[in-house]
Amino acid sequence: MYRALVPHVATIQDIKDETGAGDVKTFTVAIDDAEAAAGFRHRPGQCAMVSLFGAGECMISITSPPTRGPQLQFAIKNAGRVTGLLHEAEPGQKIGIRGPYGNGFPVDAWHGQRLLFVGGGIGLAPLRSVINYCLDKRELFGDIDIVYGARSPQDLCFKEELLEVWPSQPRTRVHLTVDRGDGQWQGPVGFVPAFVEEIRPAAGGTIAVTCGPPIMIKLVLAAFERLGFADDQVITTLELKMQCGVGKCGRCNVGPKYVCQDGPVFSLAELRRLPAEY
Amino acid sequence: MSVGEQSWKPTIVAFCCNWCSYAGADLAGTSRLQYPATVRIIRVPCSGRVNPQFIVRAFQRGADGVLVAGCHPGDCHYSTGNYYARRRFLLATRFLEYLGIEPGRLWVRWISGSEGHKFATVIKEMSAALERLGPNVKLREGAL
Amino acid sequence: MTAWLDALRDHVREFLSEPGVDVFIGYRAGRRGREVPAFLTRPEQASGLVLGPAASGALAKYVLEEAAGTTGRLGVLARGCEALSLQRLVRDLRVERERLHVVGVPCAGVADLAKLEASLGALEKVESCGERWLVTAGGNRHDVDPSQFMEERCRDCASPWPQQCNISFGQAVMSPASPDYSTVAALEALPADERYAFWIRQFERCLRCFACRQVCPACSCVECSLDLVDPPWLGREITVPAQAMFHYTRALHVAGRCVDCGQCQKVCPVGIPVALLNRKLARDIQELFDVQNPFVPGEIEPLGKFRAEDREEFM
Amino acid sequence: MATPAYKIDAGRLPAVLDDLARHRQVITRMDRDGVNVFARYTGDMPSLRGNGAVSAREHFLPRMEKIHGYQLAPGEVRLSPAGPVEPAVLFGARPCDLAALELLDRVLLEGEFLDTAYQARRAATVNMALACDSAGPGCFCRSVGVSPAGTAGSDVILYPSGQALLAVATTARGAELLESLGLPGAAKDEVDRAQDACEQLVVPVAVETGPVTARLGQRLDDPYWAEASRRCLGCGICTYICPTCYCFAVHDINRGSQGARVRCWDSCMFKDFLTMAGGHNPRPTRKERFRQRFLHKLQYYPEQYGSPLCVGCGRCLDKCPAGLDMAGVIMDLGGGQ
Repeated sequence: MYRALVPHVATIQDIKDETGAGDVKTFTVAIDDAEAAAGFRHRPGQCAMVSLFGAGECMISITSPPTRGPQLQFAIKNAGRVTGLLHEAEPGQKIGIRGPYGNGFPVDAWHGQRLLFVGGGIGLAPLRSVINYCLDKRELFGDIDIVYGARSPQDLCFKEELLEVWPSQPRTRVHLTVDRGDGQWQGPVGFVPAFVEEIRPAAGGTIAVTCGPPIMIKLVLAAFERLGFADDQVITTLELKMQCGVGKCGRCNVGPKYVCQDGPVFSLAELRRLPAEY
Repeated sequence: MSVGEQSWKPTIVAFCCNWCSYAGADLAGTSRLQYPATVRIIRVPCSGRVNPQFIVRAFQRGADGVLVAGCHPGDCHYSTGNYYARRRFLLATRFLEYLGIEPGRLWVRWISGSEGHKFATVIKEMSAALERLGPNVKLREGAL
Repeated sequence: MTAWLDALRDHVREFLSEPGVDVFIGYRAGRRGREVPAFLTRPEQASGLVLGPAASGALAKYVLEEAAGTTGRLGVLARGCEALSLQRLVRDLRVERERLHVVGVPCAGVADLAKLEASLGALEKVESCGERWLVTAGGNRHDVDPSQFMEERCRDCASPWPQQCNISFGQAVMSPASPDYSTVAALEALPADERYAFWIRQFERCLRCFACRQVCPACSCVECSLDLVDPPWLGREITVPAQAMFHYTRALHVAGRCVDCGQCQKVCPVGIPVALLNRKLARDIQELFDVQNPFVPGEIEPLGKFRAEDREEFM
Repeated sequence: MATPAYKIDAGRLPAVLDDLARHRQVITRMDRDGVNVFARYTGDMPSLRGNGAVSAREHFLPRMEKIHGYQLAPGEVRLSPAGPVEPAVLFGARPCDLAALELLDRVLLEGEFLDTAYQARRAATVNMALACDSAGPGCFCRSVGVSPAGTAGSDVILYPSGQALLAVATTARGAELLESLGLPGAAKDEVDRAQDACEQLVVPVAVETGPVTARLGQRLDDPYWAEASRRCLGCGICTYICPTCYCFAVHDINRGSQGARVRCWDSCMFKDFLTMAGGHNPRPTRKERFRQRFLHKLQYYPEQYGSPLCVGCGRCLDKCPAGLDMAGVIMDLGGGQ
């Protein structure tokens, strides 16, 4: 039996509709077996294989930080067959969880640095894990700037944290933008990459982390370059189709690197050495 | 669970067109005509909707026989769907036999909405014929 | 050396000099005695064109990829089966006939290279010479009888001479034969259980590599039902019922459109007699629907039309 | 002390196979409708000429393998383990196929997450290799460091000598197995002659991978990939017959309220191998997929493990419908004639 591919049975504890439109839901999940739950220790930025028995598996980033209890959270966009069926699930449903997989963010190397997080849409999910981790260990890190954009005010994920929790933390600023406003929206309107340049974050002593749709990442990376960030100061994540999560099925490689094991977190310096097959 | 030889009854999957054959089956029911209860009816818009893949899928999932039932030629609700179906199942019937499925596992019949009696008769005849053939094991999915 | 080859090269050279021409698909010499598909884009490449018994005969399907996203004209070298394959793609609206420049050439059968290698050793060259083949293998030259080493599918070829070409070269070498349905008939004569055992034994070897589909000129769907995950008609499972579903579906989907090029069976890496499925359907189509030649693409294919008086033998 | 050698006369082969099959399954090569396949020995004579149409890896990495079963009930799911692995003897695989196992071991049996199913089959299988005294038309094993008499991955090596097979153990468990069979001994000079004949065997195709691997890193945008892949049909033959390909997919198969999660072979040559929900595909055309397969074998794997991911079995040379094969690509890229 291929033990690494056998998931832990877990129970959905809570489901939260993030956008009101039902396209992104955050699932709070507990692994049933107490020993397995205690043994599941992830680093921020790592992923897990979430499965519905009978439908299949998909790799989802763990959006809860390791600093907050044994329950795991996954913010999942309804994008395909398995995620579509997950969206139909209700609390109490049994699912499969295996992992954690991947390298996660190199948070230990960030001590004393200023942090700039730039996210778009569902791309905030992996960032949320590392943001909350850093806030839970606030004294280890410098100033934190969180830049986030979504298509509309309604599409902003994790609204409570964005609007209330994070802005009230020490030395922490949240900058929000939307592609299109609505009647109530008072904040900036525009795309994330241009918005980052308007904010003009200082490059010196700063780690810039970005995650979002591929086109946004591409433009944000260009913006970082114009702002004077060096390649090794810039961190992003890759998303490829994955099946095993353990570096064996031969699928998610970008050049010699397997995203499930060597990624999903890469510095821009590392990415530049890889073929652009992602 | 064990099923004795005596009590075995063939499972029939019947693809019935919405406009004629399904109405025929309905009429058989409302007329309280007796026919074997082992038939599983799947309503389709037209016999022309029945993809030959449906037949093999039914055998894979446990059917002992498959019935495709549609409107009589000339009576199709969509004018010609059953004519195309007729060609398709002329070919598919022979092809299934070529693959080694016994003749008599796939039946095609025209049953109109007023032919409740015919529906019941076809199911009775088919059931009896399948009982003589015995359970189908060919193409059957096994345990994993 | 074939007499018309120079004339063919000259013609292709001219064709490639014309404006609006994208590519000419033919064969060039490969290694180990092979002749492999070649995609010529410049006139000077025409001198590298070859066509011998080692050319495998599956050029038509390349038209799909070559025509995608471009608008220019495409030249294709075509023997009988390749010409039929091109007609198939045109009838199925996969490429406009006007974009194709079909260059017909005669065929005297394709060599079964594995068989040649098994008896003569590593191949260096296979040439046509009159009615014989000259084979250089294992350092020696052999004069061989084509009928001994011809691909099985070529033995009863009904269309060795290409039809509906823009131009053709050479003269017919083989006369058309009638498809030999004796293997189909022999299988039909078996009891159902033996027939089932025969096919299951074949299907069990299937790797699901999809080579039979990929090479088939009648399999040109943009999205293949066999790839669908939802609903999983085939899915990924590899069990006998799934293998049977695969072959049953593939054969029925090309029924009435198969041109009997035999490539599906030729490319199968595990020797499944795929064409035997196609031929059964073709023979029944001929018999049931009064189709004269079931392998020649017609205006509307036999399963796309009907007659009110069609038989009802299943009643 | 010299390793003892044993002799299996042609007439004795069935008895030896029956003996072996008494305590374990015997996987050997059989003729099925003219196709040489690896299959379980059930008393019919094996067909040991040439090589299997599909490589021996399918014994270690089956086409479909259960990961776990599941049973669903409202609010409940029960997982059941896959069945145990049977002890086996693999009889008559060629040195190339067994050398491939050592290449696969590095991927599947190293790192944080071992492929425990493969590991169990490796451990449960005694490999009796059959050295080659004749070469197939596409063989190029010597070019990738495999010998027709190579013992990598084997527990026993069998040298053909006339109609007989001479058996020499290459591992302790191979020695134990041979000893248990009660075979007559083979004379040393006969074994030496038979071994020499295999070791001296000339294989028909020769390439040089070294220079190609060194150069590939700079050749991602080489027009070669676009040109060569034009004739690729996009089928999976090369990946499925290959002894060193190991890609798989994970899939759930339902049977009503129960089913199994399985892994089955998959191919990087298929369009949907990497197509994500939403349609994005990082390797959208045949060019990228074709390039991926060859870069994996000739660049990515060698960079990590020091040798190409190829054992020169020649199957792709024989079977690719478009004449696009490993040796040809190496030569096209400057590694030989």
